[in-house]
Amino acid sequence: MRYLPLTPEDRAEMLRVIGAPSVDAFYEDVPRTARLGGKIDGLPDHQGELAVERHLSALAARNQAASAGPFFVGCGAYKHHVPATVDHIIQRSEFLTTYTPYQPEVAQGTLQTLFEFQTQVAALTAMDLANASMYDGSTACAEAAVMACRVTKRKKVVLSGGLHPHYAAATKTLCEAQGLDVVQLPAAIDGELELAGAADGETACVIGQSPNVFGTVTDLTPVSEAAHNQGALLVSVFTEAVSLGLVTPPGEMGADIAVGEGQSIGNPLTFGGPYVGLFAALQKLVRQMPGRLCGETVDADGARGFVLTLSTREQHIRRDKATSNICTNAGLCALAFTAHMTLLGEKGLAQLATLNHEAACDLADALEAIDGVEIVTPRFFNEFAFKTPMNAEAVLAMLAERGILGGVRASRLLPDAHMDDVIICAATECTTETDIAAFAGALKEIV
Amino acid sequence: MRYLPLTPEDRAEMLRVIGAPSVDAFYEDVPRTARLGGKIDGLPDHQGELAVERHLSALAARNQAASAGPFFVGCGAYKHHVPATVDHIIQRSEFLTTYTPYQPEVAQGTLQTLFEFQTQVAALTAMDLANASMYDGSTACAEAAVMACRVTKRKKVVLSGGLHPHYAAATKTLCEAQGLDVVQLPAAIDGELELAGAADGETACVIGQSPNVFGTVTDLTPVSEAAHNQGALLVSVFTEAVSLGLVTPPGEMGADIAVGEGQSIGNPLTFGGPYVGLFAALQKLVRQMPGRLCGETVDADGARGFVLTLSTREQHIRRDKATSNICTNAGLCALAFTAHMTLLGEKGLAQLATLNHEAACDLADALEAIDGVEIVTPRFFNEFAFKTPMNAEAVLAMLAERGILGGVRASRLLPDAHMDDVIICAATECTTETDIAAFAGALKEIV
Amino acid sequence: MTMNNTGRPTTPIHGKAKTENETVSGSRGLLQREDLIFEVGSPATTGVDLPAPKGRKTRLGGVERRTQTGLPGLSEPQAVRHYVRLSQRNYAIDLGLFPLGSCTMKHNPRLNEKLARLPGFADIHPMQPQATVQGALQLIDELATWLKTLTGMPAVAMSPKAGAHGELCGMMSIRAALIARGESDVRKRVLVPASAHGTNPATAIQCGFVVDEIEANPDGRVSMDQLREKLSEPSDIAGIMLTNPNTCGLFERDIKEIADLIHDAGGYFYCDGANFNAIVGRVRPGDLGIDAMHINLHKTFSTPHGGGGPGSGPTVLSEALAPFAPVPFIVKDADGLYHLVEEDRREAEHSFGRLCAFHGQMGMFVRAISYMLSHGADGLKQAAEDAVLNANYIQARMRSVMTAAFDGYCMHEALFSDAFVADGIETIDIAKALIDEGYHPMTMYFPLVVKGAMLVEPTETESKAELDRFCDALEQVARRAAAGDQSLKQAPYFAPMRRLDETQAARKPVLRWIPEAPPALAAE
Amino acid sequence: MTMNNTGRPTTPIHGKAKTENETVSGSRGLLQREDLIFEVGSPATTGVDLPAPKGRKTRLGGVERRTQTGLPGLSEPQAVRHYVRLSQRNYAIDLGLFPLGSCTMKHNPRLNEKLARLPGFADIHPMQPQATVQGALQLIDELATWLKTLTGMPAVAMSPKAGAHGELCGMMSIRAALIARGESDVRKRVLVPASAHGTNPATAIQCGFVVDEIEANPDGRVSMDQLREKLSEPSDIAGIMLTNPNTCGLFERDIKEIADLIHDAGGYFYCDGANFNAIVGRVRPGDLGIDAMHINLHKTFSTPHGGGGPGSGPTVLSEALAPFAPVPFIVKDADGLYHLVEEDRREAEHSFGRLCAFHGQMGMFVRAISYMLSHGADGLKQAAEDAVLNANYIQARMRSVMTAAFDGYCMHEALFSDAFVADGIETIDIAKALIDEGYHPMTMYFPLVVKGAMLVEPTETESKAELDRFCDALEQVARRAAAGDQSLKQAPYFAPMRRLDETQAARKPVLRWIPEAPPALAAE
Ligand SMILES: Cc1ncc(COP(=O)(O)O)c(C=O)c1O
Ligand SMILES: Cc1ncc(COP(=O)(O)O)c(C=O)c1O
Repeated sequence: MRYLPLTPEDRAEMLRVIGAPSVDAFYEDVPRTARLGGKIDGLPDHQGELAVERHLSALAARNQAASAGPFFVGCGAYKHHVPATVDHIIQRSEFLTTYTPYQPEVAQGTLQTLFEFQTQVAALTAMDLANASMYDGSTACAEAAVMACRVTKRKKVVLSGGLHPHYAAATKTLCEAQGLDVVQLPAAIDGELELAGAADGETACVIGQSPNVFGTVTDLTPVSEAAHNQGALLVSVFTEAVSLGLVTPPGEMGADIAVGEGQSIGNPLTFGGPYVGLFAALQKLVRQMPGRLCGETVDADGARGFVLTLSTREQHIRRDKATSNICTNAGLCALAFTAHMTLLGEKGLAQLATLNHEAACDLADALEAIDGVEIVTPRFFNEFAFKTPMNAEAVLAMLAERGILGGVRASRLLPDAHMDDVIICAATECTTETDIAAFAGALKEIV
Repeated sequence: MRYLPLTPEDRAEMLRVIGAPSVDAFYEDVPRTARLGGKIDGLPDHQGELAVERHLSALAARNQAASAGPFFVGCGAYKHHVPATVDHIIQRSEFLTTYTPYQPEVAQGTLQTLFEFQTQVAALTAMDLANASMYDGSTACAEAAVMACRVTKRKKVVLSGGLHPHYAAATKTLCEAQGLDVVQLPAAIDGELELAGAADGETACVIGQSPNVFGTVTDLTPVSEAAHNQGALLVSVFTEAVSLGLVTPPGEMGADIAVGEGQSIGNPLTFGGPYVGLFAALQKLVRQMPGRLCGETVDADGARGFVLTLSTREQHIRRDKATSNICTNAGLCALAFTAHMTLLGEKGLAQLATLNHEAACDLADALEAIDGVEIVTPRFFNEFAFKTPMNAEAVLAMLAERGILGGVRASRLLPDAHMDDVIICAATECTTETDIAAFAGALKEIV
Repeated sequence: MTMNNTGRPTTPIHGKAKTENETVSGSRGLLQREDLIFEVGSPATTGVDLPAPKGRKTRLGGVERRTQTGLPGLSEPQAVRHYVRLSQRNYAIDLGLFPLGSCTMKHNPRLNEKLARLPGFADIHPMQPQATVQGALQLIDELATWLKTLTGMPAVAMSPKAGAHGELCGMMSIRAALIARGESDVRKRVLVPASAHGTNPATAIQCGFVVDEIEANPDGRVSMDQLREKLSEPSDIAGIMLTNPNTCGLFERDIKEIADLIHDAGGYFYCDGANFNAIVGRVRPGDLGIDAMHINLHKTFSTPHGGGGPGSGPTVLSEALAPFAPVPFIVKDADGLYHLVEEDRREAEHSFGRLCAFHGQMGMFVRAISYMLSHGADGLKQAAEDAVLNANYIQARMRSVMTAAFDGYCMHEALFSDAFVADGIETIDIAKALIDEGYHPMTMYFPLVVKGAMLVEPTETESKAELDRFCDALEQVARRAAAGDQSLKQAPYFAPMRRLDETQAARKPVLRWIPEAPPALAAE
Repeated sequence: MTMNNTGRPTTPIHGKAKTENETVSGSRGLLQREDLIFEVGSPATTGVDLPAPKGRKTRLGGVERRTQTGLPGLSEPQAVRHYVRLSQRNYAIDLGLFPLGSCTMKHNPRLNEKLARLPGFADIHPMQPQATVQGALQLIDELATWLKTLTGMPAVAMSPKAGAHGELCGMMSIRAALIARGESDVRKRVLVPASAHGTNPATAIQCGFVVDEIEANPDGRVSMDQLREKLSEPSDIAGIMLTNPNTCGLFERDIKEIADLIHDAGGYFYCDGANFNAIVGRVRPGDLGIDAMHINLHKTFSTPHGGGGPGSGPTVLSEALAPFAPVPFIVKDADGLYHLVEEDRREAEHSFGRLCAFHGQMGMFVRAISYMLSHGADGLKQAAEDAVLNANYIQARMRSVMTAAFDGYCMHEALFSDAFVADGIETIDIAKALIDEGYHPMTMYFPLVVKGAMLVEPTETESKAELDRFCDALEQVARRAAAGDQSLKQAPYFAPMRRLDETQAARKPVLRWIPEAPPALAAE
């Protein structure tokens, strides 16, 4: 077996040194009745690279890749171009095959990039500081909710009607397990500001999203003011990190905690994961933050270096007193994020964001021109919802038959919202005028 | 422009330091009449990654990849599976973006792998030693011919009728330029032994190939004996390096110089290049060898290390007295070769060679069963020639229409050999039983 | 796994050993100096070329960014160098043995990286029509089948994003089961051995349980007496969280009895599967009475650890817990097509809900199935045996110079205490000295039940030669530690950096770059 | 480019500076010891898994291998480590400035690596039906168009595999032209400046010409007086091989006159285009009277140098030489389809024949066209100007401490002599000291026309900050050299190895591994 260096001779010699008759000796503590003789059945024996590659390539061939045709699917994951350099960097053995940087003297590569990542995320969100990543945007959102409850010592969490339904669900799951109350405002395309009225004296935090799941961008400043008046926090969510180049960021709207999905920068779609959760907060909340933090220090020679710090918040030190149970996070995806962001810089991100917005505007123009089609998102960045005269599921199926992936039906995310005729679609820098023409043309035929 | 780090401010500041009014000052030696104003026209301006990728992907999509269907094309380049590890290794920045190892203190990575490569090539060919690579098999063959003339101080080179016609042509080109006489024996499927009779007192070397271009394997021992009796050398050629795992290697047949193509081990087809020329010889000929040689030595601390050596043979030292004009060779392809060979080892190579041979035997069985089809290669490794009742070009075209790449027509390589009905086809470890069935089935329909 | 679990960060002896002959460039031979991107680049430049925007009027309704990020953009050559240079300051599996106990740092095959990048996997969207991702759904289903077969469990939840997330999944399932039994308010006590990984108690708390710690026996296993005692009044027992093989590298030989006791007490048995690598193919957790167990694909099944993730923690469930599994999950229809169940209703009416967005760590799934297919049933079993053999070999070779924490054979990792170490020398000094010898240290100060613990897990992908080289180095460092060699206290000497000051980092945290850090940004 | 052209290999001062505190493992911190594969692995093992052969009877007719290779097979984890460890003993562009004069070591974009690996390029066979490779033929045709346009030349031969191979192509074309004129037997003399790269004279000889060396002027250019003199009796003149910009980093300002003189003498003008990077977009060789010029795609157009290749040397040809171009070449038919001319007959009746198998370095073509499209006409010109600006900046900054070989501006590389260096210190000591500062040395002892030459080519992909850091380091090393600092003679101190003994390597060559080298294998 190509991955196993020991030879039969090695094994015999090692058993001799150990003084064990055979490897079975090592398994003597296994209850007799539970010991397996021979191999586990129902599974094939080992195979060479070529065979494995053939099988998995065949499976891959049964999926329609985003680049294979006109593509407009969004709702929390976005098709962007990632520079080839980024993939080269994350495949460096020294980044790919190392562990969490517990031994800083031989992990400065990982640590310095984390420090740069934290700085980039803080700057993008316009917050004081950020952690070294969470699993993804949805789990970051859930952690933000419970953190807000710890900070405020309150138990009520209010979710906007535009928060990504998966984020809302993940948040409910975690909160309810901890005996916290979650109030979900009814699904609304342009309802983020309703959070302002929803905060009361029991409220730990209100959670709003901009751009929200329908693509609507909202200045949440009124919400943060209302929340703060009630002693509650604003958790500001985003699922499209590229929007931070153009749209008002959480820190400019008075957010206390900003969480979001970082996939759009540096990471491929990969059917939903692995992604990278971004988590930023105000300085004063730092000791309540979940996840790892990388900080600057010096070594014995006085040279600048970086280490993981404030770990007294974490499970491996504080165990049942920890702020979260997270251990492994999204290291390599964070590296991809920071590498792509390092190439973009402020200038590149602003330009990229503008291209995304213009592509979406062009798409909106093209779809609006079709009668029966109505854009229902009032203000948007690179994603919006539209109404079709037909059932959305049927429309998307017919588009798919034509090789066009036209977006997500609202009913898939919100089965109870009575939005069976609503499609949410996104455009990015990868969207060409031909793609838009193909989409509009096909949609016209269908409806 | 993403590859250019200088900012306009940098440029201005640097010109100031230099004391030059503008970059034009640096081009003052260019004859006025030849100076270009503005940009060269007829060429587009710079483009982003996405645009470049789209254009080249579109071109790539207009080629039929070997893995896309049943594939049997050989004749000097072979479709083999290369382990993913090999590509990872050659993409390491430290191997990919470094130069020829002129500064050994900071090039031990390259140098040690070259030393290992030389040892592997010598062992595979069963020769005393090998150099650090040539451009490809055909240029290695040409260099071997002129080297033989230097060694023997004779001017006549005899080429077998089974030598790959491109190798023969490259050899003629170089020899004739140097006023050497090249005798080409008539194309023959099983004619390597005719070299024995062709060597006379003027002959510097005879050049035979096994497996030859028709796939025929031949023990060239009688040829080397005859040549040596005449004071001539045997240059033994191979184009399929995998055959060395199963077929009699040059060193076992009394070859003085062994040259061949190394593509089959570690390197993709890539439409013919870059490949890696293998060049091995007897110890006593070392000072007449072309190309680079890596040798063992010690550093100031007495530690083992490696350096380029015997460079007094080379152009950069000996200029017009050099054994060859080669400078840049096939370094990274040699690294791919040695990395793949390091994974295979003797055991893996023998097994790989056997699988290739068995696939070819199965293919031969299937084609032989078709009436009108006749296998004309008497003894073969993984490639053989067969006669069809129809014109070979037509047959191949019809196969291609069915998505099957059935081999090479002899007439493409040997327009004058009156072999219009001969097809040369190869099978490897990548050839499946389904591929063979598809080929035989289609051929049956066609002829 | 975790470092310095004592919570006492290291403070180096400062300025004692300044490296002489400095260079002008700040580099030393091949080791390149590299500053922060903020010191290298400027916000005015960028390393990407994008078409110029058309400048059409926006539809943002004025919700626009007002402040600047000030983030630099590096040209591509600068960016490549930045990361390549930094990478060379990392230790990695590809450089040598990485004996972090409990982390299973094994070889990461490049085939898996290649396949995970096929457009058919890397370039598909989680919300595109399910008819257009049948290959992806089938792959997840195939992986699920492997996991269920290897563990002997009837169900598996695929969405957990790492081990700790899998723990959350398992404990949420238990909570849901208790709710279904109407006992969730009373059954809140979860037994957790003192040797448990920090994520176990942390997870229990995250799910609203209370943690009741059980001691370990002198032989490194759960104290059955104490367990019985804690179960004497079982009405409030929710369950137990036990790692097996446990964090001492030992198999809990009473595991079936433990399972029976817990079940009799009306509780459920959560098994932390982080150490599954030791027993794959030799025993199935399903035969041991386990109700839930997470599997770290990034340990047992070789998906790269990436310097801290991403991971993937599929969680197998017993018949008792299966109905409460989270959404989404995949169902194969009669017509052979696959579909996703995404809502906790109908087919998933008892599901405790959703753990995260979308369908789990697809990128890790591709790598894991590629690893499994490559090994096959035969190879996986051999891998487990070799992992255990390698650990026992190290234990046997080190016994004479170091203090093995327990007698007898170990499983996949060898645990030592600092008993053999002279006063004034600590486990961490041994760790840092190993760095000079070219090794990443073992897990230090964990598990807590052993003083100055050193937990060594070589994994099966080490050759005997590598093991011997490591043992020779460790042996000599151990002798120096036993002899009280004070030079250990300043190790490492040969690493890119000397020992780092964690105390200072925590006292005045600087968590982001700022031209010069205003005190405002140091945490109070 | 070439090192130590004096042919006097280095012999270090031995054992003077043994590095103290050795480790047990042989590694030092992150720098891992790594032995030869023959010492690591065994022939009995393999790192690949292949299906078992069926064992069917062979059709080899007994022509089978009798001896064993004895070559080891390393398991995949061992193999990966072997190469990753070794890689870290290399310097590379991705680590820092690589100022090898005449080598144009510029950034290698990863986009190009990605695109060259598309199955549509990497997985196509040179002999498959041309109808199935139209995209590949079009790509080669597009690249040819770029090259012809940038050089202003009417034709280009794409098959040469590197610069020297391109020289062969050009000189073969000249030879063929002379044959066509019936003058090949008389016209055998080729003028080659003393400053020429070694491949120029070597190539001339390979093509059966005789080399007649011309001196350089004090200003580093061809001596026109001597040129006229050599052309006074022109009947045997075949042509001239001239590098422009030349190997002193200067533009041959009399180039048009040189061309005229050669042409009047009945000869042809071969231009070595290795330094084309300096002038792309500023001047077209076609406007200078050149008949043939090779282009190193692996220099000017950024295809990676790979530690010694592969390269690619397309060679542009004038109207006079175009008919004699080698096969194969590509023709676009009326129907827009492309076909290959593979035989030197019909369409190619005057072709001098074939240089090598197949159609050239396709893998490099993809990378080069990707580079060109990315830069565009505007970017390529900017790149040339930045390359020249960077070189002049270094020259300007170093003038005060080093001896610039010539007055005035340089083109893409700055040349210094060792005049400023104290007795007993040599160019090579400066080179080795730069290694300690984290840099690959510049080209040493070339061109030969300058004593102790140091040729510095930064390329355009260096930032001003990197240039300044390099200049600061070089400045200090230069001052030490001027002051006669003897410690330079033992440099490098911080590299993975100390100075290596090239003399011993050449005296008793050990060119392959053998258990212990029998004297038989040391060359007499
Ligand atoms: C015993 C044990 N349990 C749980 C975990 C947590 O797994 P993860 O880091 O994937 O969340 C770890 C990982 O370090 C572990 O070692
Ligand atoms: C001036 C000059 N001419 C020719 C060559 C030879 O090019 P190649 O190494 O690609 O054969 C070189 C490369 O070093 C060179 O610098």
